[in-house]
Amino acid sequence: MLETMIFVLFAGLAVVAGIAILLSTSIVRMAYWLITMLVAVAGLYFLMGAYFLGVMQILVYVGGVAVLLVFGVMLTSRQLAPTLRPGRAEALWLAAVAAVLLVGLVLSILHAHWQPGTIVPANSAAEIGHSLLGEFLGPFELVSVLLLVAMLGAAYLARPKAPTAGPQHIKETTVL
Amino acid sequence: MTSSEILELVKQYDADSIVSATAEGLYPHVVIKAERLPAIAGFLKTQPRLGFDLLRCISAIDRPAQNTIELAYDLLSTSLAHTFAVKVLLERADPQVASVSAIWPAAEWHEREAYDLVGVTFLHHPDLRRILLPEDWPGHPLRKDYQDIVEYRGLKFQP
Amino acid sequence: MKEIEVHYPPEVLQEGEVPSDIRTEELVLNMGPQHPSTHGVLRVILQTDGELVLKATPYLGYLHRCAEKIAEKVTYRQFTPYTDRLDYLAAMNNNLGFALTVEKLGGIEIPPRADYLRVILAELNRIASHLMATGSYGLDMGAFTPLIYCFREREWIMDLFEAASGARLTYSYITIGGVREDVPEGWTQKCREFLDYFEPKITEYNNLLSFNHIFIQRTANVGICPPELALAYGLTGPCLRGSGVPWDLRKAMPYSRYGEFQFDIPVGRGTYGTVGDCWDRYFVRVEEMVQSVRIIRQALDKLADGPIQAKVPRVVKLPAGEVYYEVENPRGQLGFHLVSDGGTSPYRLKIRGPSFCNLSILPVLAPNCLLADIAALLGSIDIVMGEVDR
Amino acid sequence: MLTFERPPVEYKGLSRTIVRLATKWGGIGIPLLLRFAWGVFLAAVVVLIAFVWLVQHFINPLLPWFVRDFVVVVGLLAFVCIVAIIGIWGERKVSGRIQSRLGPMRTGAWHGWAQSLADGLKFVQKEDLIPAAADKPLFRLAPYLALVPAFCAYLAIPFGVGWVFREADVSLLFVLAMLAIEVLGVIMAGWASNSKWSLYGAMREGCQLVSYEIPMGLSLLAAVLSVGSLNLTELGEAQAGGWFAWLLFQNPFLFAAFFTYYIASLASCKRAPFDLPEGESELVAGFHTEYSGFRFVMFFFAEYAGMFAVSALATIIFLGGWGSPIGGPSSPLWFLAKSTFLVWVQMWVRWTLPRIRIDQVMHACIKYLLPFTLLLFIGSSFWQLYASPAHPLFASLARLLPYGLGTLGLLLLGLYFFGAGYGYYYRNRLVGQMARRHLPGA
Repeated sequence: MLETMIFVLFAGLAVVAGIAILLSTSIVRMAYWLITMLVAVAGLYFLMGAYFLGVMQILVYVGGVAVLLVFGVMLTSRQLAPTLRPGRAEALWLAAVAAVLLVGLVLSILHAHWQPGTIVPANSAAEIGHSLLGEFLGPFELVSVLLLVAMLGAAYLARPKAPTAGPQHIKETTVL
Repeated sequence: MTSSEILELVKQYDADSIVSATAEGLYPHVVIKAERLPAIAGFLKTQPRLGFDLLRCISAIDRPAQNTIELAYDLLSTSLAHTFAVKVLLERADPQVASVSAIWPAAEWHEREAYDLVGVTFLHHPDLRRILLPEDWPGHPLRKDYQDIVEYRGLKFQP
Repeated sequence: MKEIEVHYPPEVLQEGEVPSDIRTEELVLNMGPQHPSTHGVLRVILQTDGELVLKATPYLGYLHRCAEKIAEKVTYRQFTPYTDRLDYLAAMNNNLGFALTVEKLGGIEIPPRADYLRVILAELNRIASHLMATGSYGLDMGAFTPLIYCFREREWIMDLFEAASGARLTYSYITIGGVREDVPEGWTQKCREFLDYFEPKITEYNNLLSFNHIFIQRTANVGICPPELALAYGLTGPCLRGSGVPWDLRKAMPYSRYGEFQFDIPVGRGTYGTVGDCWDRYFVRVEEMVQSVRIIRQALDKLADGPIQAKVPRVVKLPAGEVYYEVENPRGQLGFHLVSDGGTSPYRLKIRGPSFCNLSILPVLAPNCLLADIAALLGSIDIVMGEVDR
Repeated sequence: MLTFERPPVEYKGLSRTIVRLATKWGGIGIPLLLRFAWGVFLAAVVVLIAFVWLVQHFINPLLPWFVRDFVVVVGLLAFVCIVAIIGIWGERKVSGRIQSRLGPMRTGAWHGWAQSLADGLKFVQKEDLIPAAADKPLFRLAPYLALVPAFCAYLAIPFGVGWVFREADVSLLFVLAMLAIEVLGVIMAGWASNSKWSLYGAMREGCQLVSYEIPMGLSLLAAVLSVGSLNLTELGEAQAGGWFAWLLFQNPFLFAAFFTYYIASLASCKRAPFDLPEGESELVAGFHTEYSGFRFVMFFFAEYAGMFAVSALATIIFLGGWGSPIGGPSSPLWFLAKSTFLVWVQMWVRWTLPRIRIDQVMHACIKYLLPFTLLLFIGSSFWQLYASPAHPLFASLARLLPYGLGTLGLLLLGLYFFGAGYGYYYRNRLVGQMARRHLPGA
């Protein structure tokens, strides 16, 4: 009973946060709703007994990725919260894509063979470690190579280049 | 180098533009024609025996009796340890003189101050704005005929 | 609400400084007039790109009293208290400068005891002022403790001044024709005690702050001002000496009794970076305190009994004429251009505030500094707004 | 005539303080307190009713657990508050003594112990200002987002065997995760304030924390590797038996890892010399420039809670946790003593060192600390590989090394205590003429 309550709480929070991401107009708020959603999902992991996964979700996604996301968003837009409402034509197009996705998801959920499984034993960190370095060593290494490539790409993009534009004329008006 | 020797050098350089000069007394200086100021200033700085590398001060003195505004440029040479002063006399109605900020960048703020408080216009100054008073302050306080204002932006002043 | 256009010259970006194809937004940052490290009501408009400062434009005048206008309306004696308010951290030195200017124009000879007392008090005030400057420089760098230590020592000097003049900040003690009254009995002894106590403390500050690795990292090679630039912008005092120019009015053109004393001119040597960086300017002040202690000891030795006032009338009347006179203040050369028309008050008194001239270099040194370096730069220039705005 | 003497400080009695408090804040404070008392009473009634209802309807079988949890959470909350209150008072005293001042002396008779309480009372009364142009919901939310994770970290920190809210096999990671998301509150505060100084503070905090998390985690992992558990209780228990059993002294890499962890933890707590997000001389007050009243206090609480949490982690992982260094029975008191010592060192560092610049912060992390901790991590794992199956070459070395390193550690500690004792003994000479007459016992 209690578990159901907590599940409803976290799942509901995740859904609400997801909808709020779509509805809010300020990018920074979107980012914070995203963080809320990530935390709610982490809560669901905890509920399922996957402590390691839940903690990692918070540590990596919330503490690392989301911070960088907020950071980037904060620097790009300052108080001029750009209205991110799609235009009419865009909205139709987007709605179609979303509808297809939704139908696909619902169908797959309905057709899946759900089996009541047992909760992973408590010592999950060790097991995850063993399977990552045993059974799934190949994919694990591939993922790390992928990350390396991404890092190199980022470093390449961010490298300083010789200035191409001429002298820049900046004239700014501040209201005092 | 004594003041008279300095004065001698200036006379050698351009005797025509000297209006008056005094090498004795408390304030040895030379009064020159305003239009010759940049040239003489450049000479004072670059001539190795003068070497006036430090512009100490620019004082603007309003003299309604003579109908002039005096600008006094107080100079110092740190390499030769001597001082001197150059003066120019400007017309009170429309005081204008070329800026020496290209020769001594220190002049930039001193000239802005003279512009602000006495109302001397410096030609070819890179950024001639008021420096101490607000942009819209009426008049120039260090003119002798300056009337104390009684109100500024709704602020009443008690005399 | 008034719109003020901030003008920036066309070439703001230095070559190769900012990658131009990534669009970064310049942020205009209003530093001051209330900001902890502008040392008063200075306002600097910073144009920044992230932490990098592209341009700094100082706006002055928040403390403007037009002291020069006041001078034309009061008598010479009445103006002495106004000089206290110029560089309020070195009021004795300001008093001295004004008194010497008036005495020069009036041809007033003052008795030797007054002269030595003036030197002692001016040098004590130089120490007090430099203590404030070095301590608050530590504060600018985020080190809280040196400030309190410096204040502890400054408190001694304040007590000495209080015993001599009755005031702790605005003394008006050095007046035209001498000093206002003699120092109380036992004062010189207390002064010597202070010097004995203070001299080893300088080493302590050096160990705590000057040679601290982080402090050196923060200040060395920051805000480098080459000697030519320093001279061109009319920098004087520790700022000029920090750039390696051994120029000190007390040595080069001795006024008062400074010609009689043995002391050295500390200059910046680029110990940890380049000559003329913030660390050099800072350390010149520390070394100057040692020299001031030397001067005070010699002056105390020469201090003999005698009159402390020349015969000067209550209302001083100066002959018509003009004079430009400078003294070496803790922050540089304080100059008075005094024009007299023979009356009891100046016809025109132009004040050259050393901080005003020193500050004019800020827009030159600030570009391509980081935001934190602006605090380092401003602190090392060591301005007092009372003097900048006058 | 020469007035170099200052009148001695008059120490007030406790009764005097109560009168002072009552008269000083009587006008506003007491009615406010009464209002608060009503609020607390009502809240307690509501909570109690809800609690009884919940117990009756849902969690009858879980009742003992629930009561325990309730008590523990309330206790932890009180503990965090006490840590913050004592920490703030302690910081002021420490800074005072370092600066040859006294710090607070009046409030509460004995060395100003009630100063933090009085300040708290003052802060509660202050107006809760929100800038007109701020993003109001985020502005209001930010202090909570900073404080709550800092508190949550305590849910997994064991104070002793069994002295923990919840045992979890990943409790170390949980604490790290909670310390990591504290930054979100700070960034939110900086952004929502709509002040450029706050934004700069938030930017710096973001940069700094995300970077320093990595060396911090790597240093801890080096230690985790040699125990083979992420459970803080197990980590602490593995070091029972005296100072030479501490992980700190187990191998040279861990000895170094303790210091790298400590440096990184200073950065993650925004403590000097890494206090750039609130660097006063540069950013006015950084991310909390616009905050006042109780919301400001929350940031303060979060900072002190975080300080104690990172020190507690260092204690558990490197300094033997609750184990006695001299071989007696283990006790949470040992844990508290060691953590408090580390907090004290943080304060000591803060009041001694200048602040470093943002580029130096990043430089130090990415170019020095990160490679170094990676090296420590690898070195420690190799050590583990060879030492734990008792490789003949290592067997004797690994047995003797803790004593050697431990002696080194003791020497360092002894050096510190010698310095402190020297300073105390010669305090008259060291603090100067002006202050010494005020120092009690001088």
